[in-house]
Amino acid sequence: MAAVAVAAPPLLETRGLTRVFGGLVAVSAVDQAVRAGTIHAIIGPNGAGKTTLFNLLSGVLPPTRGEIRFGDARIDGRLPHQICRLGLARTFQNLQIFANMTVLENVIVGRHGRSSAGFLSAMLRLPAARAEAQAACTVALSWLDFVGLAPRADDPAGSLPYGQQRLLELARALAAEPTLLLLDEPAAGLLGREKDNLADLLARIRSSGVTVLLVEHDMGLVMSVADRVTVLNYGKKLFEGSPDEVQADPDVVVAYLGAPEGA
Amino acid sequence: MEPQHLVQFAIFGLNIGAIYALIALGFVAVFSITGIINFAQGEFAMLGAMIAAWLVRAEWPLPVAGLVAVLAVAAVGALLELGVIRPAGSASIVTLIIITIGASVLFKGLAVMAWGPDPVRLPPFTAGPPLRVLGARLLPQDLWVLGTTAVVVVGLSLFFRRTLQGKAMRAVAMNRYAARLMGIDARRTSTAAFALAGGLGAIGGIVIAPSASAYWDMGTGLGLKGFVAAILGGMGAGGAVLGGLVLGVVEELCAGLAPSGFGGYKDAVAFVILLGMLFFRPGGFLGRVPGRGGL
Amino acid sequence: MWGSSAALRIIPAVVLLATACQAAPTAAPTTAPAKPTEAPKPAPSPAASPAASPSPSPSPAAKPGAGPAASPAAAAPVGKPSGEPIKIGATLSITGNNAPLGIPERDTLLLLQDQINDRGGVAGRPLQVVILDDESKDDAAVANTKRLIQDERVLGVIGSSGSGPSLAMIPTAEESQTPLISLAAAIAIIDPPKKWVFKTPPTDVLFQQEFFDAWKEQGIKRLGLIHDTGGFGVTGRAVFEKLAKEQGFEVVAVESYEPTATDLKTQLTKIEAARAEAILNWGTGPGPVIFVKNARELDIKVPIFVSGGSVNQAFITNAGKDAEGVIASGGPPVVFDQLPEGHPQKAISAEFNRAYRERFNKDIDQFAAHAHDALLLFTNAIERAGPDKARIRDEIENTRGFVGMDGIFNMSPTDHLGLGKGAVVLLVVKDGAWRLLK
Amino acid sequence: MSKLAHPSSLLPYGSLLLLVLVAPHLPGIRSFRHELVLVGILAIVAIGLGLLMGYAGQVSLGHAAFYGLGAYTSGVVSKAGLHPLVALPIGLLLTGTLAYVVARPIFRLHGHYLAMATLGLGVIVFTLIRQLEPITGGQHSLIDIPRLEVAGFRFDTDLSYYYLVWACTCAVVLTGRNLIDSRSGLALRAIHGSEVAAESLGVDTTGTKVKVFVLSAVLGSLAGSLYAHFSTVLTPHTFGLELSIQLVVMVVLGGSESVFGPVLGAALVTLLTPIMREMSRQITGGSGGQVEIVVFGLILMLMMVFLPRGLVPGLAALFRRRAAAPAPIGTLGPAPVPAGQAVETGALGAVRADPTGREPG
Repeated sequence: MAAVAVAAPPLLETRGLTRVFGGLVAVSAVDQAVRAGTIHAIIGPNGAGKTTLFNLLSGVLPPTRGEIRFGDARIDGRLPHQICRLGLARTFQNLQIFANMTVLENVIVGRHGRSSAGFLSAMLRLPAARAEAQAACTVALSWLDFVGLAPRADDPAGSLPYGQQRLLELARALAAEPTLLLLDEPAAGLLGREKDNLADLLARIRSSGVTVLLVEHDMGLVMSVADRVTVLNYGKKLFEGSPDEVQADPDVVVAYLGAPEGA
Repeated sequence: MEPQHLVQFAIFGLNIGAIYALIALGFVAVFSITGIINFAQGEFAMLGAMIAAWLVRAEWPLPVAGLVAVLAVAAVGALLELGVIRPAGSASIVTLIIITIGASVLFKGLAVMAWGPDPVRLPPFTAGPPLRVLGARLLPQDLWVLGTTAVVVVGLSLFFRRTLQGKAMRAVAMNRYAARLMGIDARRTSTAAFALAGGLGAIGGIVIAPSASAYWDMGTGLGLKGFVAAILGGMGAGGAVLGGLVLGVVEELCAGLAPSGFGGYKDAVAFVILLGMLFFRPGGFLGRVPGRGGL
Repeated sequence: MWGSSAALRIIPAVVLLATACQAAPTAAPTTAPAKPTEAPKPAPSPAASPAASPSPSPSPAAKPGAGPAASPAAAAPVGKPSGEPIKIGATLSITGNNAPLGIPERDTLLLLQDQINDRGGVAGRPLQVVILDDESKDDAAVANTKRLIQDERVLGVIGSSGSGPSLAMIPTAEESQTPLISLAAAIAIIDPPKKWVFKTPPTDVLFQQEFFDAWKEQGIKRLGLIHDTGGFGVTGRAVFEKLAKEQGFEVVAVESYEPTATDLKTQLTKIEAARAEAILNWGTGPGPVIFVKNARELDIKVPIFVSGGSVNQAFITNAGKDAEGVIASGGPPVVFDQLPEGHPQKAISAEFNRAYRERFNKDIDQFAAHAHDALLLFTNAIERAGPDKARIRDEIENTRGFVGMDGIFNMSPTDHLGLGKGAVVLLVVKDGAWRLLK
Repeated sequence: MSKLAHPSSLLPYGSLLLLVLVAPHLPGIRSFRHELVLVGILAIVAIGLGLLMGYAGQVSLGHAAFYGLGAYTSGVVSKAGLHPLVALPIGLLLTGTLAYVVARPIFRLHGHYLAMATLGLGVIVFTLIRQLEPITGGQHSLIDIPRLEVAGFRFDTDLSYYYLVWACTCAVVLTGRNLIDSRSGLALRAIHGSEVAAESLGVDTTGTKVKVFVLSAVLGSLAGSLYAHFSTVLTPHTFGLELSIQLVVMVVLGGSESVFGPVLGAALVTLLTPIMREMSRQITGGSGGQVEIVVFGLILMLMMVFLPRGLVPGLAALFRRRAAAPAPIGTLGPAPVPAGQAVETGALGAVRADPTGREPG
């Protein structure tokens, strides 16, 4: 079983993963592996089931059939917070920042799964709880610094411009110290320079050892950062390969790249 | 206990259930258009009953008094929306609900100031001895209650399906944003919903006043039960009517069949049913999706 | 309802006077707003004075030195009281379900306070009655009692109007060693006797016994009871079940309803289904009116009875034609004008009613009588005992032959009511008025 | 060390504490001592409810049930002969257990369905209190509940009880503030902000909501126990829907985004009615009677229209606008903060004061 590096088991693997809404099959028998240390992109036209796949992986939705393995653990059927604590964090296509908090507080929430102080120790301000809170704050600030938002730490999160809110979600997810990071359209709504910055950040995240799985419409970004690309269409896996292979595949071109899609 | 007593309790239940239904319809109208639970809904019934009783005492003919009372309470509903709900603008739903609680307090206080704390009498619409149905007594007023409710329900259904204003309200209830794109004035629709809720409540209050009694605090209980009925019906119009009638009949049967000394549990019956339903069938017994509701 | 969170309603005597048709100038209180206002200086009121001329008719049974007639104040009607006021506290149900009881009680205390002050006060000092409203709530009544004793330092407390609040007040009175005279019916208030607690209304046992006697006479065996879930109703149920059992009646149905109920037809149908031969309603507030109305609507043929709590004009006004033929047991003051000449309660009731009618434009009822007698029990005791709570208590207990409106009181250490069976009469509604049944 | 040690942040706390200490001796307020005790008691329930509403974003229309459970447990158990200090934890345990059992099914619901379920819970507990006559006394009030006696000292005057209650209230305020400042407090606000995001960041949303629900129920029970030994008489009507709704009004009126909001709300609701009643009597010469209720309704509506987030945040914003100074000393806002939303940044003051060396304010 102890194998050489090439045969290392994937960090994330799905088998026959299926999700049905009423009569609609949103994700259909998807077998997918994500290798550790890579940036893996999932592309496909609108309604291809990309976001549903993310919701299945992160536990927001339970699968109808099939299984999901993450590291050594079966995670299908588990709740999102349990999955997060195993080392899987995500962002959202439609931003889900906590507008009722500051920027820094948003990121500190990302530390939740990595800390343990309970109600009682908090109410009584026990030293352990305070030390933990300080540590969380320090780590959160460092992640804000990583995405370049440190100067705005004290601002209400709702007051950030759209592009920075995306970065905030990224920092928040990173603060959870995931081994696998799920990014749902991180480039949506970003301007040219912001996209470059994002590509740079993604590369740095990968080099820090975090595996990234992203859903993205922006082909430029996908082609420039992804190690591997999976194409979904009508809930089914259409193709998987390197960016170059994807661009060369005629089926993909017809199904997706040829379509007027692709913002 | 003999069979005719069961029939008798069912008649009582249908009667009070019809009132629950009218009030539930008011809740549904306001909720599906504005998202607000209007805690002053029961007070609309109280105001209707009190105004009608007051006018009748001033020797107005009953039909005129009733009509004026319904219109007046509809106007109160519209004023409530225009005066405080709309200026509150984008406040949270809880805030808006508290505003309606404030309105409920205000209406009760005004009612005591205007008409005093004692119950007032509204005579039955038509006098006469009770009819006998399967051995049970059916009062002429019971017929008025059931008949009025039936007419209102049919009328409402026609209103929502045939008239422009009704269709606009249904459109807003289904999708406020899309309705606005289609040129429907959603704000005017909110006002109309409150006016409609006022009118429905007032009708309920007026028809029940002769058999129960009209006083300043009568709206609290009616409002709560109407709310339960609306939830039981999944916050939809059809469900609300059914919810009201079922709730009324179940309540009366429970009260009627309970052994002596257990009558005090009557008011909890509605809520036990409610919790049971929320926990096991959260969409209402018609099986709607929670929160969807509609007219 | 929503807004009435605070437990206390403070009724400064002075402001209320402004509503009365009395010429006395009433200065606005100058003390802190929350503080119960000092009683008005008993301004000589030309309107009230003649009516208030002292004539608590001395009864033949009155022992010298015990009846009000023997009080020095009564002998010197024009003496002006001076010095520290004698303070008596009262917590009454001026709002809420028992308001029909509390309002005449409040009016009576205000009128009687002025009458007493016009007659020279109590032991030469002005009388001040501090009245608080307990909204018919038990806990508010207790809070009021504490306030009256702790903050107002009253010599005694009158109240409350209802049985529930009165029962709740007892521990506070006992603990603080303050004499308490309740205006409520429940026999549990004085049975077993508590050292500091008295009451003036006939007990619910006395009230109900009249019915049982009548039922026995008419051969009625199967009884139905419908009571409200307030203190009066619930204690009344216990009395009813006890008396029925002791005297060999069959209770076929006991139904209850919330004091706020608006429809009793279900309960009445159940009682009718149990084939009761008489139906008694025991409750206060709007309940009895609804009971009567629903019983007529359902065309219930058996005789129906209501408690003394309904013996007032409001009941007849509200129930209208449906009230005809309803039987109640009540105190003689309600029908004082129908009492035979020489009946001990006739003169005193007529006398007080004149002033009452003049000031409030309505006739006395039995609640007025309860309050009237309670205050006089206090002032008579204070005349004899001076401003000392323990001695006042002793003197109330020593009251013999005091002719009140409710009857002739003969207190003793084992009887803190002191009224006999004659304190209750059966009444019937006839032609829109309460009449003596016999 | 702690933020409380910082002089600029001690001031609002200090002045409030001073107010609490001297209030019962102020001339105009003396005769309101009884009400002030009630304010303190209800403030405890309202703070608990405020945590649930403002931080977890869940409305409860049945909180009077927990208050009633605490009160009746204390009343019944201490009348049975146990010391009140033994009765109190029994009440807490009982209430906490009930809350825990019902919380999970209730939190499967959302929005007005959840509100309705809590309302139903309140009505059912209320009905049980009224109907279980052998235990609670039913419609008869539970009377003659022993007063609280600790180490020979009897809390039998309004004044002594006032200090007892307000010591508890202050403790609840402090621990409530601590909770809001903590990891769990942030988690609660995260749930309020976006449930799905909080969940995906490792927050056990259901578990946390259940915990805060149990906590607020337990606070209700504590307040109920305090009430039982203060009033010495319990009557079912006190614990009905009316109170549940008043509690929500207190929280919303004062502002649910700070622990001080519910306290102010409790004071307003409890004191406004008797004060207005007195005023209306002075103005109308006593003929009124319901004027104060009308005015109360009006005030409630207008405040919600003009200060929808409640008085405390509203006042805090007003102060900030007026004095653009960085340290809004003397406001009722929870903690002095550099800029922006007082209430929102306040939650971090505690953690940030030390590691970064930056003092809040």
